[in-house]
Order: sequence, then C-alpha cells, then structure tokens
Amino acid sequence: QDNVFKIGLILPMTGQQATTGRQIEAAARLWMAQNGDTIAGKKVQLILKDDTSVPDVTRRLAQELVVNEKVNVLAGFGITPSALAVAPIATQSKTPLVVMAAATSSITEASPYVVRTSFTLPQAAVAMADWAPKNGIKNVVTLVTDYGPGLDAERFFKSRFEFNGGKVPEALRVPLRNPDFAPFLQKVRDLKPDALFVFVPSGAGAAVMKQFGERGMDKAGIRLIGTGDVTDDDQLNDMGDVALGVVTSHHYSAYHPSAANKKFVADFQKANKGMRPNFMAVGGYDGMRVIYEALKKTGGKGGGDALLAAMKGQIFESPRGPVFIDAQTRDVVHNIYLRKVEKKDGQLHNVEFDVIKDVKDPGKTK
Amino acid sequence: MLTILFDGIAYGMLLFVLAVGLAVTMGLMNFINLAHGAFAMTGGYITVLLMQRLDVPFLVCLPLAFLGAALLGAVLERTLYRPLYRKPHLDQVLFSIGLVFMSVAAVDYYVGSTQQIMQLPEWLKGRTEIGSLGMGHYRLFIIAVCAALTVGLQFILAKTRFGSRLRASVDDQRVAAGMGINVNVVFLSTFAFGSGLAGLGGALGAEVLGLDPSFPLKFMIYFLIVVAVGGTSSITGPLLAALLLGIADVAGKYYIPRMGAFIVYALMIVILLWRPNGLFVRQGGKA
Amino acid sequence: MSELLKVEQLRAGYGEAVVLHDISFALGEGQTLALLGRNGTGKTTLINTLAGATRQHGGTIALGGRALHKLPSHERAAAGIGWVPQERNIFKSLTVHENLTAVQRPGRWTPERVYEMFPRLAERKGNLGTQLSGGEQQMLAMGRALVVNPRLLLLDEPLEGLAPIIVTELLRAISRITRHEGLSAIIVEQHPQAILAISDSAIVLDHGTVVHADAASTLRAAPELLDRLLGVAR
Amino acid sequence: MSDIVLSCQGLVKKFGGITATNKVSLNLRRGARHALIGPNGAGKTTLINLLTGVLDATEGRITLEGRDISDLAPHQRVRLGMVRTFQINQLFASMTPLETLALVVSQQRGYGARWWNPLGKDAKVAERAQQLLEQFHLAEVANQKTEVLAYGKRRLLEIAIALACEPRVLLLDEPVAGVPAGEREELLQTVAALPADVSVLLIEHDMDLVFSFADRMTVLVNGGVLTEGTPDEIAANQDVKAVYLGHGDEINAAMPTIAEHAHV
Amino acid sequence: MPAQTDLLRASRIKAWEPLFWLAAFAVPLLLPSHALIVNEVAIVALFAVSLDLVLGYGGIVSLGHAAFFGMGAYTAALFCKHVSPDPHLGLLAGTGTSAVLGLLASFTVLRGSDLTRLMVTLGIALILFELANKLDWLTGGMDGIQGLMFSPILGRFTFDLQGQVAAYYSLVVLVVLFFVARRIVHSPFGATLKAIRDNRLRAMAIGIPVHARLISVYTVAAAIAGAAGALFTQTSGFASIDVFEFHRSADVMLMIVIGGVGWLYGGVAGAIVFKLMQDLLSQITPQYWTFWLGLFLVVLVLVGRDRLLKPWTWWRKA
Ligand SMILES: Nc1ncnc2c1ncn2[C@@H]1O[C@H](COP(=O)(O)OP(=O)(O)OP(=O)(O)O)[C@@H](O)[C@H]1O
Ligand SMILES: Nc1ncnc2c1ncn2[C@@H]1O[C@H](COP(=O)(O)OP(=O)(O)OP(=O)(O)O)[C@@H](O)[C@H]1O
Ligand SMILES: [Mg+2]
Ligand SMILES: [Mg+2]
Repeated sequence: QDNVFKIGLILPMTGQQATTGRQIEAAARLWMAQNGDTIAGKKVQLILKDDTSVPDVTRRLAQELVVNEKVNVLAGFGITPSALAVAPIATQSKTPLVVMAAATSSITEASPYVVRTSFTLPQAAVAMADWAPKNGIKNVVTLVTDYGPGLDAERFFKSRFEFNGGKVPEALRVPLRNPDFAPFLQKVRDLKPDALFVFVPSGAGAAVMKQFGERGMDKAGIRLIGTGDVTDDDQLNDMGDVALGVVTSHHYSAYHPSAANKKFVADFQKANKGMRPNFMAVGGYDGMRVIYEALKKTGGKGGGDALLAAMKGQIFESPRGPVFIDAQTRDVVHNIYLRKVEKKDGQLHNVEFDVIKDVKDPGKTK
Repeated sequence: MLTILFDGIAYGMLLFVLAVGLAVTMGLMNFINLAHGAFAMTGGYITVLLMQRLDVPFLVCLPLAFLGAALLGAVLERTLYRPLYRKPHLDQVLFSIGLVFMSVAAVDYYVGSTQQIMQLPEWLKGRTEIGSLGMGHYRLFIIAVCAALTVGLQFILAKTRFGSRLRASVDDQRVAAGMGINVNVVFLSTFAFGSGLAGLGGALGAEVLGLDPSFPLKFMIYFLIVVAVGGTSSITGPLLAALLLGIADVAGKYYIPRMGAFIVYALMIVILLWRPNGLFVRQGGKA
Repeated sequence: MSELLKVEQLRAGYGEAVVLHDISFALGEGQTLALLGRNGTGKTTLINTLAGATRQHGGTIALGGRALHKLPSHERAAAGIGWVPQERNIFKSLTVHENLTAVQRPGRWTPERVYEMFPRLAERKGNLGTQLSGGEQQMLAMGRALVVNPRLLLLDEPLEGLAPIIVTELLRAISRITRHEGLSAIIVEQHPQAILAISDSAIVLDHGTVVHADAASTLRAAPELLDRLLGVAR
Repeated sequence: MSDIVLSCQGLVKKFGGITATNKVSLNLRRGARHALIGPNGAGKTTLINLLTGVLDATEGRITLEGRDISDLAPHQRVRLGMVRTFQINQLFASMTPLETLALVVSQQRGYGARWWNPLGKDAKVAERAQQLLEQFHLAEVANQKTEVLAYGKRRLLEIAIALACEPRVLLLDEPVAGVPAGEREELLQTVAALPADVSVLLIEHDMDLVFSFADRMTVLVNGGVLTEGTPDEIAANQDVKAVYLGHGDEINAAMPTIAEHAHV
Repeated sequence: MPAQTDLLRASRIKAWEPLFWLAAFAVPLLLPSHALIVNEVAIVALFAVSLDLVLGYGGIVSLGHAAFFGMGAYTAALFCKHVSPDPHLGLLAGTGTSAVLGLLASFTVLRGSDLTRLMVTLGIALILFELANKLDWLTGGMDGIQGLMFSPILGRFTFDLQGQVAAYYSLVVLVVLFFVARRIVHSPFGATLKAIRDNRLRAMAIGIPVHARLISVYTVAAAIAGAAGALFTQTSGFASIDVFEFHRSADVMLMIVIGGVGWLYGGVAGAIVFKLMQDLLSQITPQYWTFWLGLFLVVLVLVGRDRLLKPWTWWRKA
C-alpha cells in the first residue's frame, strides 16, 4: 500500500467535452507505457474518474480521491470551473493539482498547489495580436464564445492588438449554446475587417470555418485568424480545404518538426487507432512527465509539499518544444507558434512558420 | 437585410425538418418521444459515414438516411415503443431519455466522440449574390427540400384520410379498431415516418449544426421549442413556428448580438403565455 | 329469412376475469334483438365482445357464415359490424365530419345521408367531437356506426340523453333501416318497453348468462315477467 | 323581488359562428324545483356553464341573491352557494369517495387552506363525510379509489359532492343519465328532500322524472327560451310538443304507435 | 369513528419511516468514506421532494426546476461573500429569494398544457442561466463564485474534507423540510392540490381557488428547492453556473419518475437509486456508463417500477 503512488485523473469522459478526456487519458496512458509504472520504487497507479464537466461532481470526486483513496496527485480537469472547484481541496489537503486542459488564466491563482501543463488563452491570443499587425492586418473583428476562456481570449487579444496600433471595431460574443453562426458571420462580412479573430471551443471550430468559406468571406478579402483551438489537430483533417490558409497561434501542433514530437505522434497514433494527438494530449503527456519527474526527485518522500516543490521550476523538452514550469506562478511557459494550415502528404496540418519564444502567461503580469 | 432574412428562413426550415417528425410522434401520436434526436443523429451518422467511408454521393445519402432512421424507428416501435403508448407521459419521458443515453454511449463506442465533419459536393458549396442578397447554395437547398416536404406532408394529412385515421387511433385505440382502423399499422407507419423525417433532418443538419454523440441531448430543447410554439395539431404550426424562431434568432443575433441567447427563450415564453396551446392550434367551431 | 349471426358457447371478459359464460343465440338478417338485463350483468361486455374489444376466452361467433371470433377487431368492421359504444367515444380531436369520413366504407350510408337523418350534425360539421352537446355526440356515434355500412348494428344504450322527439325518430329510423335495408341490430336499452316495440326477439342477461330468450312481442305483453327478469321493484 | 335567488338577463354565448346561448333570461325563485328542458344542443349545458362561470358569457349579466356575479371566478360563485353537477362525471380519480367528501366538506367549511393538520383531524368534517357516504350508499366503497368504482357508484358520488357543498342553489345536469330506471326515482328523491329554501335547476331528458319533480319549467330551443310555465302548461304547449316532446306525452305511450308505423 | 380513522391512516407515520431515517443518519458515521455521496444524495433528494410537490401533487410538469435550485445556490454564495459567512443565515436567504422567484414564476404556469408548462419552465431556467453568465460582475460568469469559506455549523462544526459535517447538515435540513412537506401533502391544503391535479374543472366547481393554490404550492416548492441549492453551495464552497443547467432539471425529474410521483418518498428513493447508480456505473466504465444508465431506465419502464423494485413479484403472472 505504501509503495503505491496514486494519481487521481479527473476528466470529462462523457458529454460534449468527452474528446478532451479521451485525448488526455490516451496521452497519460501513453506516457506510462513509454516510461514504465514503477518510479523510485513506487508503483504508479492511475485512477480515472468521469466528472461529466459538472463542477460539483469534480469536487466530490476529488474529495473522495483525497480522503478515501489517499491519492498523491490530482490531475486532469477539462473545464475551468471544475479546476476552480477543486482548488480549495488541493489547498486544504496539500495535494498538488496538475491542470492538464483548462486554460483560463486565473486557475493557478486559486490555490498554491495548482500546477498547469496545458496553456493559457492569453498566451495564444497575445501572440496573435503581435503577429497580425506586422502582417498587414490592421482591422480585426473578434468572435469568441461567451464564457471564461472566450472572454480571456477577447480581452487579451483586443488590448494587445490595439496597443500594437490595430483597431477592433466590434467584439462579438457567441452564446455557448449556439447552433448557427450565420448571423455573426454575416455581421463580420458587413463590417469588412481585414481579418476575423476567432476563439471557439474545439468542436465548433469546424462549423465556423465552413460557414466562413460558404459565406465567401475569404473571397471578400477577410482573413481568418485565431487561437489553435479553431484548427484542432484532432479534427483538422476532416475540415477539408476550407481550412487551408487559416493562420492560428498556439503552443502545439502535431506537425511540430522535432524528433520528440515525431515519436510522440507516432506512438500515440499507434496506440489509439490512428487518432491524431492534439494540444489536449500534449497537456496530459507533459503533466504526467511533471508528476513523474517530481516523484523521481523526491523519491516519494515528504508528501504533497515536497512533490509540489519538485514540480516547480522543471524545464524539459516536450513534444511541443521547450517547456518551463515557472516556479513563481506554477504556470507553464512555452513557445507560441504561428501556424498556417497546409496540405502535407495529403493531410492537413498546422504548419509552424514563426515562433514567439518563452511566452509567460500575460494574465499574470498585471 | 435580405441576407439575414434568407439565413433565418434557412435556419428555420432546418429546425422544421428536425422537429416535424417530433410534431408527428408527439403531436399526433401523443407520445413524448425525447429520443427523437437520436433518430436524427442516426440519419446524420448514416450520411456522414457513407460519405466518408464509402464515398456515396450526398444526394443518395439523404434518402438512405431517411430509410435507415425509419427502419430503426419501425423496429423499435414494434419491439419497445408499442407497450408504452398507454403508459403515463412521465414514463414515456423516462423511457425515451433512457434510449437517448444508450444511443449517445453506443455512437461514442462505435464511432468515437469527435465532431463529424461532412464534405458537401462542390455544387452545394457556393454562393449566389443578387444585389444585397447573398444566398448560400446549401441553405437554398435546405429551403427547397423543406418546402417540398411541407407540401407533401400537408397533402398526406389534409387530403388523405390517413391523418384523421391516425388521430382517431390516438384518441381511442380500442374504439378506432372497432370502427375498422388497423391501429397497429397506422402507428407503425406513422412512427417510422416520423423517425425517418428525423433522420432526414439529421442528415441535412449535420453540415450546419455539427454532429457528435451528444447531438440528441444538445438539440432536444430546440425540437421541443418548435413543437411547443407551433402547437401539436398540424404541420403548418411547427413550420411557421420554426420559421419565426429561425428568423428571430438570426436577426436578433445579428442586430443585438449581446442579447443573442435570450431572444429565442424570451420569445418562446412570451408566445406560450399569450397562446398557451401554441401559436397555431387547430380550432374547431367553424362549420 | 337467412341467419346472419350465430353465437355459440361464448365466454369472454377482461384480462383473467370471465364476465360472460356460455352465451348462445342467433339472429336473422333484417332482425332486431333487444338485449336486456340489470346494471352490470354483462350487456356491454357482450356487445364489446362482438366488436372484438374484450378478451374472448372461448366459443364461436359467426357472421354470415364467417368466423368472426378469429378476426382482430379492425377486420370485424370490414366483415360487417357497426358499433355504437356505450360511452359513445367520439374521437375528440376530429371534427364531426372527420369522425364520419375516417371510418367510412363504401355503401349506401354516406356522411350526407347521416346529416339528413340528423340535421343537427350537419350544422356542427366543423366542430371538434368534444365540442358537441351530449345528445349530439350520441347522434354522431350512431352516424359513425352507419357509415361503416355494416350488416349488423350493435347499439349500446343509443337513446340515453336524447330528447324525447329524437328518441321516437331514432326508433322509427332503426326499424326502417332493419326492415327496408336488411340490416340486423342488437340493441341494449334501459327502457325495455321502448325497445321491445321495435324488436323481433329479446334475450335477458343475468350474471353473464342468458336467463331468458323470447319473442319481443311475448315479453312486451307480459310486463310482470319482464319486471321479474329485470329485477325491477315497482 | 327578493324571492328571486338566481337570475340572468340577456345571456349570450357564441362559439365562433355558433350562438349556443341566445339572449337567455331566467329567474330562479327561492326553493324552486325548476326544470330546464329542450332538444339536444339547445344550449342547456352551456347555460349552466355560463351561470357557474366555467364559460365566460359573450354578453349579459348574472345575479345571485341580488349580487352581480358575472365577473366572479367559478370558485367564488361556489362560495356564494351556487353548486352544480356535470353531465359527464367529473371526479377525482385517484382519491377515495371518503377522501373526496372529506375534502369537499373541509373546503366548504373554509378549512381548505389549512396546511399543517391532516385532513380528517377535525372530527366534525369526518362525521359529515361519513353521513354523506351513508346517505348515498357509498359507505361500502368508501375506501376504494374512485377510478375503479362501478359507473352507478360514480354517478352517486358526483351528486354527493354537490350536496356536500351545502348548496343554496343547485344546478343538476342530467343527474340520472346512465342510472337504471329503478334507481332514478330514489336519487331524485334525495334531491327533492333538500331544505325547502334551496333552489334547484334540473336538466333531464327523462320526462317521467321531470314532470314528477318540477314545479316550473323552462324550454330552451336553439339557444333561446321558447317558453316558461308550470308543468301542465308545458305539457299542453303545442310548440313544445313539436320541437321536443313529440306526439305522445310520454315515451312509453308513444312506443306502440311508432312500432305500428314501422311495420307498415 | 371509522371515517376519521380511515382518513387519518394515510398521514400516520409508518413503522419503517423512522428506521429509514435512522439508517440514513447512520451511514456517514459508520461508512465515513461515503459521507460525501450521502451529502450529495441528501441535497438532490431535497430537490426532488420539492419537485414532487409541484409535479406529483400540483400536477404541474416542470423542466426548469433548476431555476430555484440555482437561485438558492447563488444567493447563498453571494450572501457568504458580501454579507456574512454564517451558513444558517445563508440557508434562510437562499430559501427566501427562491420563494420570491417561485412566486413570480408561478404566474407563468397557471395556464396551458403540459407541454407549454414544460417549455415555459425550461425557458425560465435557461434565461436565468444566461443571466448568470452575463452578469459576471456579480456572478462570476461561467466560472461561478469560487472559494467560499463558511463559518462552522452551530458555531462548532467546521466543514471537513471527509464530508461528515456536510452530510449531517444536509440530512438534518432534508429531514426537517421533508416532514414539513409531508404535513402539507396530508393536510386539507394537500388534498385540494390532489383534487386540482386530478380534475381542475371539478376542483373549481367545489370552490377551490385553483390559481391561489397553485401559486402557493409553487412558491413553497421553490423555497425548498432554494434550500437545496443553498446546501449545495455551502457544502461545496462554490456556486457554478451549471446549477441552472438543463441537466439538473432533467435529472431531478428522472429521479422522481424513477421513484414514483405523488409520493414524497419516491423522490428520495429515486435520488438514492439514480445517484448511486451513476456513481457506481461511472466507476466501472467512465466512458460508457450512460449506456447502462439508459438501459436501466428503459428496463425500468418496460418491466414496470413495481415489478422491478419488488423482486418477489417477478414470478407472478403478468
Ligand atoms: N374494463 C373492465 N374490467 C374489468 N371488469 C369490467 C370492466 N368493464 C366491466 N366490467 C365488469 O363486467 C361486468 C359486466 O359489465 P357490463 O359493463 O358489461 O354491464 P352492463 O350490463 O353493460 O351494465 P350497465 O347497464 O351499467 O351498462 C360488471 O361486473 C363489471 O364490473
Ligand atoms: N366549445 C364549443 N365550441 C363550439 N360549439 C360548442 C361548444 N360547446 C358547445 N357547443 C355547441 O353549442 C350547442 C349547445 O350545446 P349544449 O351542450 O349546451 O347543449 P345541451 O342543450 O346541453 O344538449 P344535450 O341535451 O344534448 O346535452 C351545441 O350545438 C354544441 O355543439
Ligand atoms: Mg352497459
Ligand atoms: Mg347537455
């Protein structure tokens, strides 16, 4: 019993966020398959729970994992409210909480035990706001889904873009439950900006892109830019040619040209019937690495605080590129790449063409 | 703005095809079938999978989606639904929600939980501009299909005796049978037809609304809104309701984007408070 | 006169419960049978069994030589049964006209002829079934049974709730239809005198069995016997 | 005229194009045993629905004990003492006759809003419910659910409910429909035995009963009042014969003639 | 008098009832590892009791009952943040605001068919959802109000990680409100509700003020749902926007239908069955548990509640 190291992995495995859960679970299992399940003499055990993206369920599951299963680390968390709901438990029980998906900036501030290996939306949005004005885009309409991450993306893009001399004539917010993007896109078309900046949860990205094409907006001279969620690697291939040429900023592309990534993608696809890993998967994969490294370093001694200390400041080469867990903010620092959708070997890929190095979460610099 | 009106009509028409099958099963058969979306999803997946894996042309997929969903509906009607007609509505809710849960998990298991994206044929992808009116070809196509469907349905229900025989069977199965109506056949064909319509709706809607295993739950509310506002006793009711909601939703989101999410719900509540039995109820009294 | 209906050893009821025991009788073409008995003796059950709306446990029913008991309810209408249920059971979401057309079969009786017989209904053609007065519903139930163009009419308390003048007219109409159009009828009624007057024969039920069968005229001429059979204390 | 309890003037009800009630004026005296007759669809039930507030009149006023009640809700009219029965039973399917009557008695005594003590806690309520059960031969089925009762028992409960409301004015819509001939008189006797100052308006197609019960009659035809008078006057009225009663005065007397006609 | 005894029989407390509640209270103590789920079940059970008052007794179908649950939850959260961390006062505040909301909303459910009511209630809950999202300065938008610290219950018992205090707190509130509801449904007031549910026309015809009754029961039920919502916030330390979500309304409806409507214990039983089932199944197969839950519902309806829950009837003839 004493020789077991338990990781409580709480993810949305059903419902609309289910893909997030699937990607992360697959990545975590891949990591364990690649690196063994005995570290520092301890057997690592992964306990998977489905929280259906309902925060109070997440919280109860976390509480039960901590109290009954005595897990050493809590990990996962598909959506921000779920992560926030569990933060007090991490604090109270001194259990490190590794956020592998949720991307709102403020999560790491909710508890000193939160460590994030995914990304924050401001990171991606700000990078785009820096790139766009340098590439002839002066006038941008934003279109985001009306919830935490969307508002983050809108706020950070807008302020940085305007700081860089750009103009945002209209900031559109799409309700979370929204079957048809037509009115919003028509509005954009009538406003005729240089580009449309989009953030929507990954599933809806395809719809936006198709309707963007259908409405002939590209032909009207409007470019489509956004954070990488829109051209989610997982689905990019199915989106078809409408996606070609879309420029996004993100921390990970399955096409990232590094040896580490090639191996990661190959192994991942082999283990999962050809499913392509996306940015969620890499968050889960790196999260497992952070936990493993911390366990190695502490040898499993000293409880949660020691573990947490060992997580802070880790630097490593991830499939996404170099990653640094900022000891101060416990948030991830990584490169943000600018990518364009292109066809390579008959498949669509986010091909990186520019990089902004070591981006800290701009949300933390206020 | 004509374009907004056009988009609203197309969206409304789409809602209509998706919901009209429910108007048939729920309104005419008086069965609360919350699993309607599951039949729509079936149609959607049939189309997407046939197109992706077997390269079946889109136009061939549509009737196949209808038939597939209708067949599934017929099989389920014979095996599971039939004993439930006489159960209380709440039991029907429980049962059909159970079916939805099962269908969601089953699709997830066999196809996976990712969004399915459909590739339309080229001729449906384009767009025609006439002055300030821009019409997407796919939306034009939806409108055409729905219009044809409405006319057909209206004909079946109004000009043939099928409609009144169906309603008679629903009102009183025992006596309807005693008057020579083959109640089982009437129910079976109606249910299969309603499910088929759902399947067709799902096939048409997958492009615009997206398709993943949570489809039946995600859009259940919209189907219900259309049927509730339209009233459950005719085909024109849900059609007008769907158009009204579609146009109001699209126009509302265009002109006052901030209020986007409220408009449909507020409109529904106001209409239902004003006309508790739906906007377009069947009224007697005219000799 | 040829025999239209022959019922033998009929046993029927609801679910497991058997209400009718070994009922046998026959009815000729163009003949009218009065079905009498106190409350709850099984008159409605017998009518409903002929219409196929109860559970039959045994026995045979033959209509014009055809084995009716083997047919499901909806095929009996085609075989020639027209049914006026006791509770009328008008289809509530159909209009008066639709109530007629939904079940109509080719033959002499058309909705138009029903409207001639009950002008009241013609005025209410477009009303929903439930928007009719009690008596109008009764008329509609009668009309609905007629447009099926049956050979045998099953009338379960068809006079209940009708105005006296309509009652006389309806009785007259029934006897006209049976005499001139060759239809047969089985009539259940609370007013035995009224119904015996237009019937050829009568059977009296008690506890689900036939306790008396006779010519209608004989029974009508013996009110004491009738009272005793029906258990009426005067 | 203080002995007019219930009266209506110029009552009109239109359903779309149909005028179901056409300028009906009617006065019900205190203690009256008044019958309302007329052909099917003449508007009798509709008139009762208007008087009790189930339907809103298109035109016209209704007064009860001199007070204009045209705008009162149905339950408020009941509180003023006007109670009815329904042509088609309207019962509480999932409750037993005992519960039903206890509820009606509680409500009638103004306890309907009490939410803490259980129904039946008040011994007087239980006592009165028991009394009614016995009076209407319902005691042996007192604890069965209403929905499983035989038709005859349900019909009795329908009337018992109305009497439990202690009406000042009682409106009966074909109360004995479906009740066998032998039991009809008994039922109406219960009604006739109500206190002398209770007024009763009876709708019925059974002329034997009507003529033995009523001291005054109103004939409704096509929504309007054809005539009003004593039973003898009505029986002798040629118009009434033509539109409602037919050629004989009583059905039974009429039968032989019909039969003879038929055999021709 | 026999009539009186017969009448009072229904409201008498049966022998098994105290046993049931004793067992409920014993669980958090004897099986402390299950205290959290007991807490969750107690809260939804209270929520279900509230819906049963409306649906089972008032005959008003509602797919938007989460509106009141959510109102209670947010009120309790805001009360803690801005007024006082005292949970008792917060509970009262949550109950009170929900009652007010219930009173206002009750006017929308007086008329119309079942379907209309279903949709109107649903619409109200969805509008509150959107409001909670839009008014992010007050409600924290999509992220909700997080990290609330409540003062100890009765000044002594601090909410613990294991959830025992929470479980007892919720259980006590459940028992108290359950018995209030129990008194209500057996009173003359409750009987008038059943009368309205069974036959509105006749209810009016015996002098029952139908609208007034429906308004009062809707308000009372909303208050109870509000209390459940407040418990939710207080025992979890946050209020998240999904308290207004459709699935909450739908789940609670499923629960009372599983347990049987028009029987207060039905809601409690349904809550227990549904929650435990969900918990158990999702442990066994986190990805596909909804399939088995769905199968359970389908079988439950096809086989019949009575026969499924009473195994001794399985071998009897149908
Ligand atoms: N649906 C039913 N289920 C079970 N038993 C029934 C049902 N309908 C009638 N019965 C029983 O069958 C018996 C015969 O009833 P039926 O209705 O045939 O009598 P009836 O002679 O038509 O009486 P009435 O003169 O009141 O119409 C009664 O004892 C009755 O309780
Ligand atoms: N809701 C309605 N809509 C349209 N017409 C109606 C409605 N209710 C009643 N009617 C019509 O109004 C007329 C009067 O009906 P009412 O029920 O008052 O008749 P009645 O005198 O009680 O007849 P009966 O003796 O047959 O019961 C009828 O012709 C009926 O068709
Ligand atoms: Mg009978
Ligand atoms: Mg009438």
